[in-house]
Amino acid sequence: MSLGITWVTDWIRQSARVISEHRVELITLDREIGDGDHGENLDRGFTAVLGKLDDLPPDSVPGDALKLVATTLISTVGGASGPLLGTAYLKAAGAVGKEPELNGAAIVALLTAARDGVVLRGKAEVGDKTMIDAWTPAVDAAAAALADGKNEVEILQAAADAAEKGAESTEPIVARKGRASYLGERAIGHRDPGSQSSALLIRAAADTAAADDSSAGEGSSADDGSAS
Amino acid sequence: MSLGITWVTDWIRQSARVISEHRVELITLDREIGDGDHGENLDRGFTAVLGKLDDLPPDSVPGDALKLVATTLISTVGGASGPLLGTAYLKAAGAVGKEPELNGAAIVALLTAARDGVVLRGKAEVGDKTMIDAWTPAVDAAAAALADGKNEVEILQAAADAAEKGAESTEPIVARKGRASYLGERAIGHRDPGSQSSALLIRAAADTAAADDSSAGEGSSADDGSAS
Amino acid sequence: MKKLINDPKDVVAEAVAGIELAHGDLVTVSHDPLYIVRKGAPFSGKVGLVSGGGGGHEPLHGGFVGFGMLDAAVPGPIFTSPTPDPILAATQAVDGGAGVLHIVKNYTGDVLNFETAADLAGAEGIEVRTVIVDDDVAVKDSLYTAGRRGVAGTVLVEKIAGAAAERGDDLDAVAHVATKVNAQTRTLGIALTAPTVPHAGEPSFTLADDEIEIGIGIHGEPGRERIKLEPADAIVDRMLEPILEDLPFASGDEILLFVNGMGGTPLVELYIVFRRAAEVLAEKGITVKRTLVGNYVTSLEMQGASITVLKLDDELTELWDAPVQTAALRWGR
Amino acid sequence: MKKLINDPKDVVAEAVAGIELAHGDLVTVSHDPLYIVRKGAPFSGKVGLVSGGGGGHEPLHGGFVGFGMLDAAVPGPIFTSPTPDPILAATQAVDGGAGVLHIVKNYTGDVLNFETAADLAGAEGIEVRTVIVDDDVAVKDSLYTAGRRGVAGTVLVEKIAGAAAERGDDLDAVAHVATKVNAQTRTLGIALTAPTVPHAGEPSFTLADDEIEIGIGIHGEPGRERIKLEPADAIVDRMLEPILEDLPFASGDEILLFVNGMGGTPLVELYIVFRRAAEVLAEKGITVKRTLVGNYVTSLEMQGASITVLKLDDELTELWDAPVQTAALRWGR
Ligand SMILES: Nc1ncnc2c1ncn2[C@@H]1O[C@H](COP(=O)(O)OP(=O)(O)O)[C@@H](O)[C@H]1O
Ligand SMILES: Nc1ncnc2c1ncn2[C@@H]1O[C@H](COP(=O)(O)OP(=O)(O)O)[C@@H](O)[C@H]1O
Ligand SMILES: [Mg+2]
Ligand SMILES: [Mg+2]
Ligand SMILES: [Mg+2]
Ligand SMILES: [Mg+2]
Repeated sequence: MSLGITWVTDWIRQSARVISEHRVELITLDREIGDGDHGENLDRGFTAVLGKLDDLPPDSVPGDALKLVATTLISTVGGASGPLLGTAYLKAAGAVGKEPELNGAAIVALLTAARDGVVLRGKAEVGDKTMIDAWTPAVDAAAAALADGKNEVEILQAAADAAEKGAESTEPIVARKGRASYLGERAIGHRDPGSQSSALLIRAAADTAAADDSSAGEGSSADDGSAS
Repeated sequence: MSLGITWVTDWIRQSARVISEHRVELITLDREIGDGDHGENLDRGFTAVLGKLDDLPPDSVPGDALKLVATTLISTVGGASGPLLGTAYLKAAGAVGKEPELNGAAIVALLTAARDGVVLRGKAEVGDKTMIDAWTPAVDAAAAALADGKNEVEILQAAADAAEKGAESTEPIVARKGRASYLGERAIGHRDPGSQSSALLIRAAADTAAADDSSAGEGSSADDGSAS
Repeated sequence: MKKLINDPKDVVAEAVAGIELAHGDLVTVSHDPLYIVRKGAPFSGKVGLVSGGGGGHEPLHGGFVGFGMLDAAVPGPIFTSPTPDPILAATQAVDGGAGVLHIVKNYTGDVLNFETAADLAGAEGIEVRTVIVDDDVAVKDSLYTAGRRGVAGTVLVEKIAGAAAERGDDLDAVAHVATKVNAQTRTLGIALTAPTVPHAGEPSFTLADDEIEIGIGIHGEPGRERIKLEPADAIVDRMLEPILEDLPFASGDEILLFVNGMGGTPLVELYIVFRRAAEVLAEKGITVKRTLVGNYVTSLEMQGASITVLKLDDELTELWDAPVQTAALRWGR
Repeated sequence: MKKLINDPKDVVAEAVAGIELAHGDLVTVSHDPLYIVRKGAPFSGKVGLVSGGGGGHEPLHGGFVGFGMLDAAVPGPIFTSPTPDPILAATQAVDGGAGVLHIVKNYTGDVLNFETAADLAGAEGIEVRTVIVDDDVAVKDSLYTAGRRGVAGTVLVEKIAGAAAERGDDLDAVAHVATKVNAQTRTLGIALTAPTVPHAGEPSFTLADDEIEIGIGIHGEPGRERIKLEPADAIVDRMLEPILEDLPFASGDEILLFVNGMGGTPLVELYIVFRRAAEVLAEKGITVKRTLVGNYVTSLEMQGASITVLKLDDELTELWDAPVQTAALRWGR
């Protein structure tokens, strides 16, 4: 198999859904060690993305959809997460270029570029208690899965598992970037909201890839017979 | 018996004591239908009076002590109760003039002048839910007791009983003067703080007169043998 | 009770000491008796303006002492009218020979204490006139009440009368313009929370999480009515109705619209209230010609707001626009 | 949650509409993208000053748009930095050919969004310089944190840089004076209560009845330390220590002392704080030459205060004294 525009748009819709479902949870996490707007910010952003998704021309490639997400997040989210995630999607779009179908290597390139985009803007390292603590393990796990010959769905699932563990790993530590860094030791015991939302977004990628894959297997919606 | 300077200064000291003891109660009553300062106002005033009482020349007559209370309350209490009670004591002082000993008629004149002073400044009538609802029944009861041939202590006790009943009578009614009048029907069920404090002051007069009387009876402090 | 204070008894005196230190360019303070006086007062030939009342309404009145507004402010303890002594002393301190105007909010305590002070000042040969401010439409009928309260409209009376005094009007004329402003001003206030008086230590009343008080005063007295919380626009509509009916304001009128915060409500909410009030007035053909938004007449940390409408004419507009230089209101210099 | 609002999503837009209606003599509003711009902008040949950031800090920044201060303010949603689009639009709207200064509080979101806008403006040929404000001494070491926050000192930077732009300084000079003000300004804030962000609906943190937060920011972030409530004087002493140590301020210095309310604290408490701060400074031989007291950089209805000390020199004093005409700060005209 490979993943095309259907997967990307499914992923985006699913992202909007899970962010909206977890809006209050993300606000609560951010209230505890930040300023309580993270769920609201991303929900506003992805709601705006949904509104624009229908206008995407039918012949769009994955990169087009990712770019749409990028520009929409940048111009509607604000805060720290807007430019950071916006840049992630922008760099991801650049990495997949005009490719209509993304194989495993392209998926890894997409995730890597996204992570690098966040680092470019935010200068955070693993262990700083930011969304990077979800992204970097996800990228590493995806690369390892690719090296192990796993397929696209398996690669994304490995990434999602690692992102979730990464989000969890932010709990026992102090922060060195973002608002939680103002708290010093008092941030210990709280999960970083941005790592949590990033884990949700990467999980959405895996879930929609799996659904895509199984429906492709059933031949119900995919017109592309190359499913693995 | 008759009541002299010892009784007046005892009364004043006892007034300061009961006001301080009931400070929170008076604040609470005033919080419910006013602005929550009545107990604080009177406590500030009577504390100031106490501070000046020791400077009263030894040859002072009751009128001098009452005038001291009047001017001190006027210059330290503020609010509505400062000028109202201040005027009450001022007019009471005027009514007893230079008289060194107050018989029953003088006591009634004192109470009447005090009440008239409050009415002069505040224009309230019985039933307006103000301190007048304590003062007017007290004056009436004192006058009736005098007419019945009661002695000074009995006159003051009748006044105190009536003042307490009068304070109670403010509970079921709406107010037409003072802050409680802003509340309309919502003042019903609450006792007027000023009627309560006035009842306390009149009760203090009766209690100290009774103590004075009994100690006079024991011959311990009175050099005046005319006790009834 | 959580407050940035030391001893509750010292709240007003220490705050006034702070005002003295912060605004020494504008005012001087007498500590005993306690009052705030405009620097350089008395001004020979100028009518002196004195106001005052209980503390807890800051910046009223101390924040309005200065060029073009008050000559002196006399603060009492929190929510308690000052006694006659400092009012008399302040009156003496600002008398420049042209007489003194007392601007008094209509509360029994303020009226009685200022009355006594005015009598005493009169006995010393100072001509004193008194204007009672009673702009609060929440209090219905003065036959059955202590009469309407003086609330946020007081600022407008002080500003405009202050400008009249500054341009050289005599005592009669200044009193006349102050009376006119009061007659043309209507206010209604609401509260979302109660203030806590420092010496009381507990909130003056309690409101459920979804309740507000309509027709509140500025002393933590409960209002006339308690309703369920509504959207701001609905609350504003409710507030404007009795205000506009009372004067009555009519299409074609030009007005000053003043949205006043009670102390604990953020500015962002006051502007939301202002927006709706201006919208409603525009719909009725009433022109908002001048505006004021902010915390000017407060009730400690109470959350809530009042809306004040003053019907303008050319003279009042000109006096409103005249320069003023005080700690809390300043323009033109 | 009890607030005078309609839909939580509309809070900032409706408040800005209120600002437009209340201060139409000073500012114009662009509703989409949302920004507030000084009436008559752009001014040819004058450096344009743009600031902005999340809403909920009113009067910052919209209340400081006008003569002698900001040319534009860009409000984001409550406590959320605006996106680059309105920052870019505001930058374009105030560019009078002499370049534009961005005054940005040091938060990751503000810095990144302003950075993008500056890049985009640069690509259109507008020269943009950025000054980051980071006056909060509560945040210790920028090696281990996102760096010190920009808090109340922002007002001082905006006022003084605004005066420099108004007198005709070029972009370099205005940026230089803004940088200098920031370098000489230190702030520390405390909170007695938490703010409630409208979309969150619950207080940002909870404090017991006898607890306060020391070293609080202006976004409902908890502070670095939680202590038992103390008398105001003891709290002020605690606040001044890290401020005075940090620069370090020394005997003989002349300073501006700014006591800022967080929104829900009554003025009477701010003056009590001011009084003590001025006393302590006097004891240390530091001269309080200029003062500011009030709610200027707020955190919704949070109760609390911050103390800001700016070390003055003749130039800064002159620029501080220069005329300013905005909704929230006005003198000299
Ligand atoms: N420098 C950074 N690098 C990477 N991620 C960051 C950085 N700063 C903040 N973040 C992420 O952004 C999240 C906060 O986003 P959000 O609440 O939307 O913005 P804000 O902090 O401006 O309110 C944090 O939980 C963290 O994961
Ligand atoms: N016009 C009046 N005549 C008589 N008593 C009055 C009048 N107005 C108020 N009072 C009395 O004053 C009391 C309130 O006193 P206080 O709380 O000290 O002053 P304030 O009302 O100014 O806060 C009321 O409870 C009432 O008994
Ligand atoms: Mg946040
Ligand atoms: Mg009272
Ligand atoms: Mg009172
Ligand atoms: Mg934010």
